[in-house]
Formats: sequence, C-alpha cells, structure tokens
Amino acid sequence: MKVLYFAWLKTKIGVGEEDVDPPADVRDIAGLVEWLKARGGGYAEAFAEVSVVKAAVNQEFAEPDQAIAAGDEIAFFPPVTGG
Amino acid sequence: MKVLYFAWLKTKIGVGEEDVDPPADVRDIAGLVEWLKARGGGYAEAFAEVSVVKAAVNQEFAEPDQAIAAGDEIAFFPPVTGG
Amino acid sequence: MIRVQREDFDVGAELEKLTAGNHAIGGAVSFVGLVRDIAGDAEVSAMTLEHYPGMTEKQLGAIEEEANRRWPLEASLIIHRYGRLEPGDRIVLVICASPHREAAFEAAAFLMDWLKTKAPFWKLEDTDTGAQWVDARDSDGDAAARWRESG
Amino acid sequence: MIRVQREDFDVGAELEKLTAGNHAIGGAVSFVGLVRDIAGDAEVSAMTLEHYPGMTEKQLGAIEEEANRRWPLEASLIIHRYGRLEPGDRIVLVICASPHREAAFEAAAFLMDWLKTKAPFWKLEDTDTGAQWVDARDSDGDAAARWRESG
Repeated sequence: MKVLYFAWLKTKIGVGEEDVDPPADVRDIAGLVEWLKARGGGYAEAFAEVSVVKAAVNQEFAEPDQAIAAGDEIAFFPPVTGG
Repeated sequence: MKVLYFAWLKTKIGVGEEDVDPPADVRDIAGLVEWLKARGGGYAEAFAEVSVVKAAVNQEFAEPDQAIAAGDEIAFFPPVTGG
Repeated sequence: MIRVQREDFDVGAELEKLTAGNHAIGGAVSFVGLVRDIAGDAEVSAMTLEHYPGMTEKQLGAIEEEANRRWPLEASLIIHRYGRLEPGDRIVLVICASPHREAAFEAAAFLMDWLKTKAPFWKLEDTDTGAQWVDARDSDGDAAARWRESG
Repeated sequence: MIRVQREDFDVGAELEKLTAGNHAIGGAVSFVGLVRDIAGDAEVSAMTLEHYPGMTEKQLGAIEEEANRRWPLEASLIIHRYGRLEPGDRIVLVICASPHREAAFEAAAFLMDWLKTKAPFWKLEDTDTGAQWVDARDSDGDAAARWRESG
C-alpha cells in the first residue's frame, strides 16, 4: 500500500511517500492512522491532532471510516489552501 | 434650452439636438414633453408612449416632475441597453 | 479609471497595468462583454452602439466611485466602446482588484449590473430582418435592484 | 480545460484562445489570483505551492465538469501554478464564458470557491518570522458551502 504525505505532515514525518504493509486488522483510514501513529516520533507528531488531517484514497477525498486495501494509494494532508 | 434625442427618439424626430424656447408655463420635464408632443409629426410619434421615454437634466437621470430652466441641457432617450 | 472609446482594448495589457506593482492585490476579476450573433431568433451581422457623450463619462465615473465606496478595491477599470461592432468584438471591460476575491467578484458584478441600467448606451442591431433598437431586458433591472442599499 | 503548471500564464492570450470564433459568447469572466506580500501581520517574501500530482488534475477536472453541468457555459478554463512564487506573481486563472453574464459570473465564483476547498494545494509562506504553512480559512469553507445543492 502506497502512502503519501503532504505539507507539514511530510515535514514532520520526513518522507513524502512510502510503501507500508499494515496487518490485516487495519481495514480503514482511521485504523491506518492509529497504526502509523503508533510508530511514534514524527508519525505521532503528524497525527497528534487527527481532526485536522484530511485523507484521500486513490486520489479521492475519503472519510476516516473508508475501507482500504492493499494496492490502494492513500494520502494524508492538512486542509487545502490553494487558489 | 438645449434638447438632445437618442436612439429611436432621434430617428423619429429626425434631429439629435436642437435649441428650443418653450413658454414660461413649461416648468418641468413632463411639461416639456407635452409641449414637444404638441408639435405633432415625429415628436408626437416619439413621445406617443411616454412611459418608455427616459429623461436626463444636465446629464443626470431625471423624473417627469423635475424642474427645468433656460440654460439646462435636457435629453430624451429609451431605456439604456449598454454593457 | 474609466474610458469611453471607439477603439478595441487589450484585456491582458489592461489587467497588467492595473495590478502591476501592487502586492496588496490578492485577486482581480475581469468581465469582457462580446457581441453575440443571435438576438432572440434573429441573426445579427453587426451592431452600432450610440451613447451620450458627457453623460456617459459622468455616469461611469459615478458607478465606479460607488463600487469603490462599497468594496475595498485596490484598483478598478471600466472601458466601454461605441460605434460599429461585429459578432465576437469586445464591447465592454470591467476589472476589479482587491485583497480578497469575494470583494473583487461582487464589485465586478455590481459594476456590470449598474452599467446595464445606468450608462447611457443604446444598441442598434443589424439583423436579417432589418435594423432594430435593442429593448432593455427586465432581468437587467432585477439584477441591478439587488444592489439597492436599504435605509 | 485544466492545466497544472510551474510556468506563468498570459491572461489575455488565454481569454482570446478560449473565446475566439465562438459568437454565442456574450460575456467572459476571468479571475486571476495573485501572491500578496502580507499574511496576517507578517511580511511575505515568497511562497511555495505544493500539490498532489494526479489528484490535482482529477479534482480540477471534476470541479470544471460540475460548473459546466450547473451553468450553460460555452467555454471554461482553470490554470493553477505550483512551485516558488513571489508577491505579485499570478497563482491561478479561472475563465468562464457564457451567452449571458450572470452564468459567467456565478460559474467563475463557484470554481474559485470549490478550488479553495477541493483542490489539493498547500501554501508554504516565507515570512520575516520564518517559513509557515498557510492555514485554511473558515470563510473559504463557508463560501464553498453556499453552492451545496439540496436534495
């Protein structure tokens, strides 16, 4: 599963993209966040205030309860500020 | 008193601008319209449907009861269609 | 700034001139009005815009001043052409620039709505059924009415 | 049409290309977003726009499609830049062209409001107090919410 981080999540975590292989009980976005957060360090910091972190699954905005599967492209980022 | 006509009022009346010298009892726009209309011909035609004719006094939009005086620049025209 | 002219204008150049060097501007909204080739059911081959020289400048100036009174604009511009125009030709340009986009959008819409009801221009269209003076649209009056201030 | 690019764009040329030859167009509204030199109380010397390649194009395409579904547009364009920009630089261009001005104004405002809340861009500002990621504005969420369709 490919995971991307943008803006200050990328800064805190230190990488913009990585391949991860979570255990089978990680079934949705919320589960993935908990699993990543448990890694500590930059991850714990990036996901400390989880309510301000947005997610996308396969380049579409996704809610915390959205199911994820191996092969998905998951992205985490702060609220967008373009335009 | 200078009187200007625009768009189809100018076409009907046949001139775009003229100097007129109405009698003293012509005191406002409505009075001037009646006086011009009484000339008949193109004037009667131009002012036949007086509700669709707009007026300006000294280049500001004016209502029928606006007072006019010698030396004023009066204009008559249909509703504007610019932009 | 307002201009009433027979000549065409260059939107990109006007926008550049208006915003250059002013780094307080966050957004600029432009409106360009073009001559359409259809009026109701009739085909339009050309149109002639008549106006009231003197009053036109006065009214456009007043409309622009009003927009600047209502919205925090950093810059504004109205250019309106007169004379003979063909389908696809530019008629009018309005630009409003502001720190924030909301003000720029509202002020530009306001200027166009007021211009449609307050600027002394009249359109004579050459159609396949003859030359015809364009009637004012009721919807333009309605559009302008929404900007009326209460009190 | 949408474009995501590092390079600057030419508003006049884009407008010309988009409207040329289409005589059904009565009005074209453009919005240009520019980099401001002030953010809150801090002075901004530059900003870097990061985005999510792939998702950006997908979202902009969907937003443009939605605008064309809601309003009778003859042509539309979104260009959004990324990378390093300085105060006064152009960030974004939106153009909507329609037979009538009301649709062009509404669709352009809609595109900007949605872009602010749906397009995956993030601004990092270099200010005199250090580099800082720009926070989303609540007012942008409110602005986007007004376009929500009921039912």
